[in-house]
Amino acid sequence: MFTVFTRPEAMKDNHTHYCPGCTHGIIHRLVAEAIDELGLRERTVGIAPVGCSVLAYNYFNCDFQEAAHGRAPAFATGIKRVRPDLVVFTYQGDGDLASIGTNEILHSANRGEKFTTIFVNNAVYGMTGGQMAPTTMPNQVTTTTPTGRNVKEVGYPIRVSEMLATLRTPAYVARVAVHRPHYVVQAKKAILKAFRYQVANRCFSFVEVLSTCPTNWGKSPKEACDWLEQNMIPYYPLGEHKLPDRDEP
Amino acid sequence: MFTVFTRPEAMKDNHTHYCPGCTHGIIHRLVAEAIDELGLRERTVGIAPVGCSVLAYNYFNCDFQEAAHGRAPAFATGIKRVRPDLVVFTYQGDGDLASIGTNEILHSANRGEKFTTIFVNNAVYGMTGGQMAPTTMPNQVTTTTPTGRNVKEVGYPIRVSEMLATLRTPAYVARVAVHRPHYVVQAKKAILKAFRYQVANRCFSFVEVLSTCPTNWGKSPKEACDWLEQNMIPYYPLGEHKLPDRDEP
Amino acid sequence: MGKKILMKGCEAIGEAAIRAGCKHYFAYPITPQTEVAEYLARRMPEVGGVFLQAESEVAASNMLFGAAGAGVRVFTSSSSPGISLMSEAISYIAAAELPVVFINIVRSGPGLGGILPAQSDYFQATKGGGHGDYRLLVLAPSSVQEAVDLVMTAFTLADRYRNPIMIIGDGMIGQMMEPVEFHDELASEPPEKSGWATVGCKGRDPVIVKTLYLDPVACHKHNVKLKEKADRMVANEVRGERYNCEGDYRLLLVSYGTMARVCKTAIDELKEQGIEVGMYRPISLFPFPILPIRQEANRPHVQAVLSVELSMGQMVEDVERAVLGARPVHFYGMAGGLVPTPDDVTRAIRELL
Amino acid sequence: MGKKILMKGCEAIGEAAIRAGCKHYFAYPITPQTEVAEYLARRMPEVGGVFLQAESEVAASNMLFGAAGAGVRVFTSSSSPGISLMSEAISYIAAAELPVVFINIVRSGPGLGGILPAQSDYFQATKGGGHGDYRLLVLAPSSVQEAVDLVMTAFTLADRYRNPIMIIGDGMIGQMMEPVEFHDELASEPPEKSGWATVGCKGRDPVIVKTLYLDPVACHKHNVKLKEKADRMVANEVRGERYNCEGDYRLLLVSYGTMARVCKTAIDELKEQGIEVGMYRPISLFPFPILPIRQEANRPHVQAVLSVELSMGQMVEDVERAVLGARPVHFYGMAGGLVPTPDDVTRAIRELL
Amino acid sequence: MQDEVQFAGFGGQGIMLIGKLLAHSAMHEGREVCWLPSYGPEMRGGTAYCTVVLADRPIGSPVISNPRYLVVMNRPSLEKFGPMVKTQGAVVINSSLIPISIDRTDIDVLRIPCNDIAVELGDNRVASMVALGALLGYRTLVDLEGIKELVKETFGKKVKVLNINLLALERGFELGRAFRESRQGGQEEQG
Amino acid sequence: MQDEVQFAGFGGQGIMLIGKLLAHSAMHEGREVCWLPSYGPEMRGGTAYCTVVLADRPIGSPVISNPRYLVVMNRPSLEKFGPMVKTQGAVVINSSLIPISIDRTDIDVLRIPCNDIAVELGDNRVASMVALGALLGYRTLVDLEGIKELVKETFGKKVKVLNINLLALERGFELGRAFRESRQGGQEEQG
Amino acid sequence: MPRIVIDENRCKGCELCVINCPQQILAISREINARGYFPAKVVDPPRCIGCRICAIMCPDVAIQVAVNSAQYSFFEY
Amino acid sequence: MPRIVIDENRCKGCELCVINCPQQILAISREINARGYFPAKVVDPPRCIGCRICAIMCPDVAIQVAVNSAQYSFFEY
Ligand SMILES: Cc1ncc(C[n+]2csc(CCOP(=O)(O)OP(=O)(O)O)c2C)c(N)n1
Ligand SMILES: Cc1ncc(C[n+]2csc(CCOP(=O)(O)OP(=O)(O)O)c2C)c(N)n1
Ligand code: SF4
Ligand code: SF4
Ligand code: SF4
Ligand code: SF4
Ligand code: SF4
Ligand code: SF4
Ligand SMILES: [Mg+2]
Ligand SMILES: [Mg+2]
Repeated sequence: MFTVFTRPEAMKDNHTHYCPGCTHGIIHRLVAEAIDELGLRERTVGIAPVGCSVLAYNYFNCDFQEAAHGRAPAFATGIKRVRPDLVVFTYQGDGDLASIGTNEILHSANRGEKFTTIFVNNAVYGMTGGQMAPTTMPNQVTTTTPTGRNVKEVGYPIRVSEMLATLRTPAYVARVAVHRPHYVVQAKKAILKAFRYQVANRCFSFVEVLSTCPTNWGKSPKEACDWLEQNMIPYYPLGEHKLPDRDEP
Repeated sequence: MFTVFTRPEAMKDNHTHYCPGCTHGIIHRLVAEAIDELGLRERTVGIAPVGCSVLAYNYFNCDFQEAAHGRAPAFATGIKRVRPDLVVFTYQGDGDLASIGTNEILHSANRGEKFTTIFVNNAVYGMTGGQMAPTTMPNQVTTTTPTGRNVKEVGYPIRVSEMLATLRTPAYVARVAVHRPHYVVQAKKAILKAFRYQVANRCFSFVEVLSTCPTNWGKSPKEACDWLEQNMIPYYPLGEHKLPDRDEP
Repeated sequence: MGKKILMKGCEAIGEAAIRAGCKHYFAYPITPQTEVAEYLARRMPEVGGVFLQAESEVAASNMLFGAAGAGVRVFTSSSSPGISLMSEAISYIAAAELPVVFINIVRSGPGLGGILPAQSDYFQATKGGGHGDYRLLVLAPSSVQEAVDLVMTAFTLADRYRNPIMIIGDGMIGQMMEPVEFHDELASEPPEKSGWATVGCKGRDPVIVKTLYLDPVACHKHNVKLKEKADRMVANEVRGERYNCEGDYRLLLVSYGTMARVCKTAIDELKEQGIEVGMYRPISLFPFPILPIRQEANRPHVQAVLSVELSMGQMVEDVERAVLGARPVHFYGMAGGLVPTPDDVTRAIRELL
Repeated sequence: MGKKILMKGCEAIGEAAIRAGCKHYFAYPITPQTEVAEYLARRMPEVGGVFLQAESEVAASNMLFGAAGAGVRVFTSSSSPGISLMSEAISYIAAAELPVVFINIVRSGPGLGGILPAQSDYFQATKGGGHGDYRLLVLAPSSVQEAVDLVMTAFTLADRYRNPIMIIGDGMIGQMMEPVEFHDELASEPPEKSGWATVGCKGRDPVIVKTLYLDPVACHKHNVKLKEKADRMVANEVRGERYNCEGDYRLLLVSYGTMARVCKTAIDELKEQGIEVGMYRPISLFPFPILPIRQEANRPHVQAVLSVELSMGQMVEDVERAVLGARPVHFYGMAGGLVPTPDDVTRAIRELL
Repeated sequence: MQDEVQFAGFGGQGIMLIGKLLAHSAMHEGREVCWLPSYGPEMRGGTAYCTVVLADRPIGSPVISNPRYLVVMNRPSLEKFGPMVKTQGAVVINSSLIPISIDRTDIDVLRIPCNDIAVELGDNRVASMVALGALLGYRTLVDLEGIKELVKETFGKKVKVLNINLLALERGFELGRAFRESRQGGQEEQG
Repeated sequence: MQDEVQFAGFGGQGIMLIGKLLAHSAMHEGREVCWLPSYGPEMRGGTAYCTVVLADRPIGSPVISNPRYLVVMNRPSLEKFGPMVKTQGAVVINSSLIPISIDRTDIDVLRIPCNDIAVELGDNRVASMVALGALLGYRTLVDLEGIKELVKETFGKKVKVLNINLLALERGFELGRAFRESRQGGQEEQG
Repeated sequence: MPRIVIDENRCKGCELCVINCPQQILAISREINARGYFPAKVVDPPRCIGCRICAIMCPDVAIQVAVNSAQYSFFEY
Repeated sequence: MPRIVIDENRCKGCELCVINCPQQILAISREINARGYFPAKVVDPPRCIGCRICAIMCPDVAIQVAVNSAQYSFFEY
């Protein structure tokens, strides 16, 4: 028999602390698989955010740093500038990247830093127990929007990929999802591509992954996947929002 | 005889500390004229940035606060949320708004805060003596890019107006210039419009003004105007980049 | 005076602010005090107030700055790393002489550390995490009830001194539930602020809220003014509690916050065993109760002083300045979220006697 | 050992770092030290190093964090408000035990303050602007030459203790030109770091650079480790200079940085007038030279101690802890960018004698 | 007089709620109370616990490392906290999920199949109520009726849920009381 | 021996440069030196100044409030710093831009039309060189030739600019020396 | 015949494999595991087509898939 | 005839008015002002058309413009 699916080498054999059905786990695995497939494990440095995935280093089998909340892109910039031979990726949540850390991701992208960002958009602050994120959907109930996000009061969700895609500096920017098998397959491709761009020293690469948070959405894992499909996919269109080879004005 | 041009009431009778030919002075006057024309002086609060215009309160004849570097939009948010009856504007340079303070302007715009931002883009850090700004032009020499901005190293200039215009929350976003008389006339209209949107409690309003920095560009005021025309205008297209009434997806 | 209700520290703090007439709150979530925000997200709309989740602590603190400059009562809450991010704004707010209340529900540090109770931000709070010469008035409650009372008092003090006030509680203060009463008589009317607040210049000259003083003489004078204000706080706002200090006790404990409660239990237990230990509990950390502690330490029966903290030794430096060599000053403490039990404290005391 | 060249403090600092083997600099401009960045923008490419202008001080300090975690020598420079914005990262870097050199060319505060020389960030530097229990090793030069030497030494100390080091200079240190020599013998080889630095896990298990310790016992132990490190610094790294302390002087000055130079001139002038005043100049602010100062203060002829600072009184608290009541401790200082002249200091001294 | 109770189990088992009910009703009875949770969802999964202190004078330390009573709903909690219980104290063990017991003779050990009873009553989530009931049946820290009143306030109009909760409390209470009575009998025998 | 010189004028008048030249060449002559500017472009316009201390032993205070020599290129500088000059000191006044003089008899006052001379030489910007020359003609703080060498290094191959600068230095030097000689003569007459 | 192995103790019973298995041959067990979850199990092993979808959807890498011949695959992944 | 007044002491001699005056009737003076600048002046007042362009371009609000009749204006401003 041939084993056609097993834990990638770039993942440690540890149980995760994630809630049942939380798609953080799937995203971890996709990143690890990409690292393995490109043979990068021994020269990769991951940067963990502050968020539910703060303990990512317990699950990835490569060198890791843990950043301050929102600052992973600054870490990655620091590492990549002084050690361009390393492969560096940040793994960040939407509170981390799109709220407190918007400045760092934006300027890293604009400088064209040669690292890869995996941006896990679950429309909520998971770790701190379900507060509104900048990506929280209109009318979505969170602990800090008890009557639902009121767009008249706090605006519409931010589409980070689209925003980064407007920058003139070449980059790879894609949005994917992992709540259905066929999306996972696409997500894997985008992540592989992102790392390839980095390895080729081509550009900054960014993959936004729509993810579920069953716990703070107050839903079962299955319901969470359905909610994501129905609510997030229409607002956050999937696809490649920017390619480094596309000419810009 | 009728006086058809004189100092607006919303400006104090003080000499400015600006360098000769620095267009900060023109922009100040346009804002003051707009405030006067709309009769807002007695309920306006301006927010000064840290930058050459930190002393704006010495020139404007209305209540003022001086923000920490980059944080003027947070100030304005604080004031406007607790005193929606006041008219609030921030006046910010490109180092202030587009570098250290990108997070604050972006999230204020995205929340749809009902204040007005005058964004003075002079492609350099004026106050600290001419370092690179995020808006510095490709190959432009500054004290921190002594051989010219190398876009391969630090990326392309950020077009803030275009970036803010991608946000879903309704807003008024325009880019104008003041280095030639006809541009000044347009600039005045945009600034008036921006304040009108605020007074109508309609949306966040943002006017980017291309401005000269003869001193740090190492040019005479006239040369600076020409340089702006030739280099900045093509990269930073003028016009209204977003209107609150335009429908968004 | 209401009836007692059982409330979680964080929620009681939120409610206390509202009772004190503060209806404006800007903050960014962080454990272990996010419940303040969550409570106010529900409660502020009910009282016509403002709840806004900021994009970061940096933004939140500058929103406070703007709002306080516009003359309203305003506050925030956060925890250690979040307070570090507010350092610049805190220095500015002190410089601009604005009344703002900060609440730090301290977690264990440094860095991301842990989320469990600690008192390791003592230095940051009392010596100024931000740059320049300024002082926060720092108050440290040791029960939910005291937290409520001090929050209400804080707004009065903030207005009186036109100075930022910081309330320091460890994670227990924020997380535990205890019965509380709201003493509405602690609330005060805010003073008239239109003389200096940016409320529009109708009927008067424009006012400017600023911190830049390019002229060194002006800047020096401003610093002298701030120093005089700090001196006034030192003269008028020292707060503290003595416990078991009546008799001829042999050892003086100095401890604050919930750590002081643990010490009380230890003192009670030792008393039963015939060992007398007194305690001074600073309630104001700045101004630090230098004189009362010096006085206690100098009582003839006192052999030594022991500072007990949830840290590796911070307040002990101020205790040394208070005792000034009159008695040996020792330190006992734990960090990282460990809380010494009464037995631990008893053991530490026995080692000194 | 090179020949003397006339250099501005800021540029000399930049060059010293390069000579010390540090080729990585991340920073954000701020007066009065932007010249460090401007110098390195030219110089780093020449030596194959990295100069990067960050988008903010928050970003710069976290770039340092990442780069230091990857095992290279790295430094930044800033001034007071910029350092406040780095508080969170500084706490993290100390927690992660990374060698990073910070240079603070202090300007007058609080808030935006002014750009003129000050020493009002003493508290922030020595007691920790950030949250949690950690200590920076803080060095204060009083001439451009000493700045150069201490910068070079700082990289060695940072590696030795795996701890952030801060060099505190006032605006004069940054702005004045003095002749300097680069003592290349002060440079050291960086130790082997691949055991803990994130350089790829080839041939070993992955390493993790982190500061989160959710288990309170682990977090406590980590704090104990940091405390022991601080204790080692206290034992081994106290630095200071005595001036005119040989004879039977009547008053002990304590002063650091360029302020101490002004004091020297005052001491010289008084000596001509037959008045003997001694001075202890702390070079390490943390560890503070408690014992040497205590020793001097206790010499029989000394009547009083005077702390002279460009602040409203910060180091004086540590002087009090050093003197421990043995002699009265006084303070003299100016803030806001004013620098007392030798005459001013002389006058302050005369008032005490 | 001071009583300390520690409740522990998986997150989601209702640990915090039963602690609060106890604290709340003791307050209504005029006692000093302090409820302290293990807090922070920053760590998913793992063990959740809270301690409740009930006293007749101001409470000193809110941190209780050696409670008199322990209620454990899962195995890791028993292993972690079992050894901490004060001599002469008691532990209520949710035997539905905890196959083991504890090797101490200086405390009372009540093995109550909380989840089994809950499932039997039709709602797995009321297991913690069974445990609380058992504790109160064993030792009358507060009046059961007071707790019931609070439960009524909490679940308000959801009559079905409310009734199951009340039943769970009672079932637990009976088992606790039975244990105490048998134990007293036993002790008498021994004595 | 310690000499202190303060140079002051508008920003852009070359104040910093002449201060540096003086410091630099004193260093070459083996003296201790310290050059301290008024710094910070955070304030546009206004007065720029620097102080240079030259000494034979380590320099104490770099802050000089009462310099022995003052060179002022504009009126506000004279008004601000004129009163500070030490008794027995001297002030070089750029009379082209400063119509007034100073009401002190305890110092030497050299009125030098720096800008007029500079314009005459063909470059308004060398006014400060004239002033520096005048100071050195009046008091040989450093050797003029050393300064000239430095000027050559500074302006390198821009021969025309270099020559005008050297001429400016010399013209100033002559005027300074002439003043000193007349003054000595005068003093002798008085004495 | 393809073989899938579910690591009972890694599984958190989220059902993502169950709902996505095209053959509908997975189900949640009624027995609780050591960490308090009801894990997934294969109810009809012979019908497994080795498509790997269950494994791909598992957030906890609890599923291994082996096949007799690695020559075919349903999709590139 | 329109009349423009240049406040000599506010003027910093930047020439923005000079280069933009459509009538080319402004020039820089050879006399330095109190703040060290060479201010602008009107060299041929009668030719002024009162278009206000000089004032609009002046960063230092140093120019006032008055006209005999306010009835016409070249552009809305
Ligand atoms: C400076 C600072 N502010 C706030 C926090 C608290 N905090 C921890 S994680 C988090 C948000 C996490 O949300 P997100 O980034 O969306 O990640 P998720 O947990 O949803 O994966 C916050 C606010 C912190 N640790 N540090
Ligand atoms: C926290 C902080 N960092 C840096 C500075 C120094 N600083 C003052 S102004 C400025 C940049 C100003 O540039 P810009 O915003 O473009 O304004 P301009 O002067 O060009 O109008 C900087 C970096 C500061 N005052 N505070
Ligand atoms: S809280 Fe949400 S994001 Fe965090 S582990 Fe649980 S489900 Fe995932
Ligand atoms: S430095 Fe530049 S931006 Fe600043 S006042 Fe001068 S010309 Fe204007
Ligand atoms: S491999 Fe495919 S068919 Fe087999 S169990 Fe998994 S999902 Fe079902
Ligand atoms: S997807 Fe994984 S964790 Fe979820 S039920 Fe299936 S095997 Fe278990
Ligand atoms: S008003 Fe018009 S024509 Fe007259 S001076 Fe000004 S620009 Fe020239
Ligand atoms: S535009 Fe104004 S400042 Fe410039 S030269 Fe003309 S009048 Fe003077
Ligand atoms: Mg999230
Ligand atoms: Mg600028």
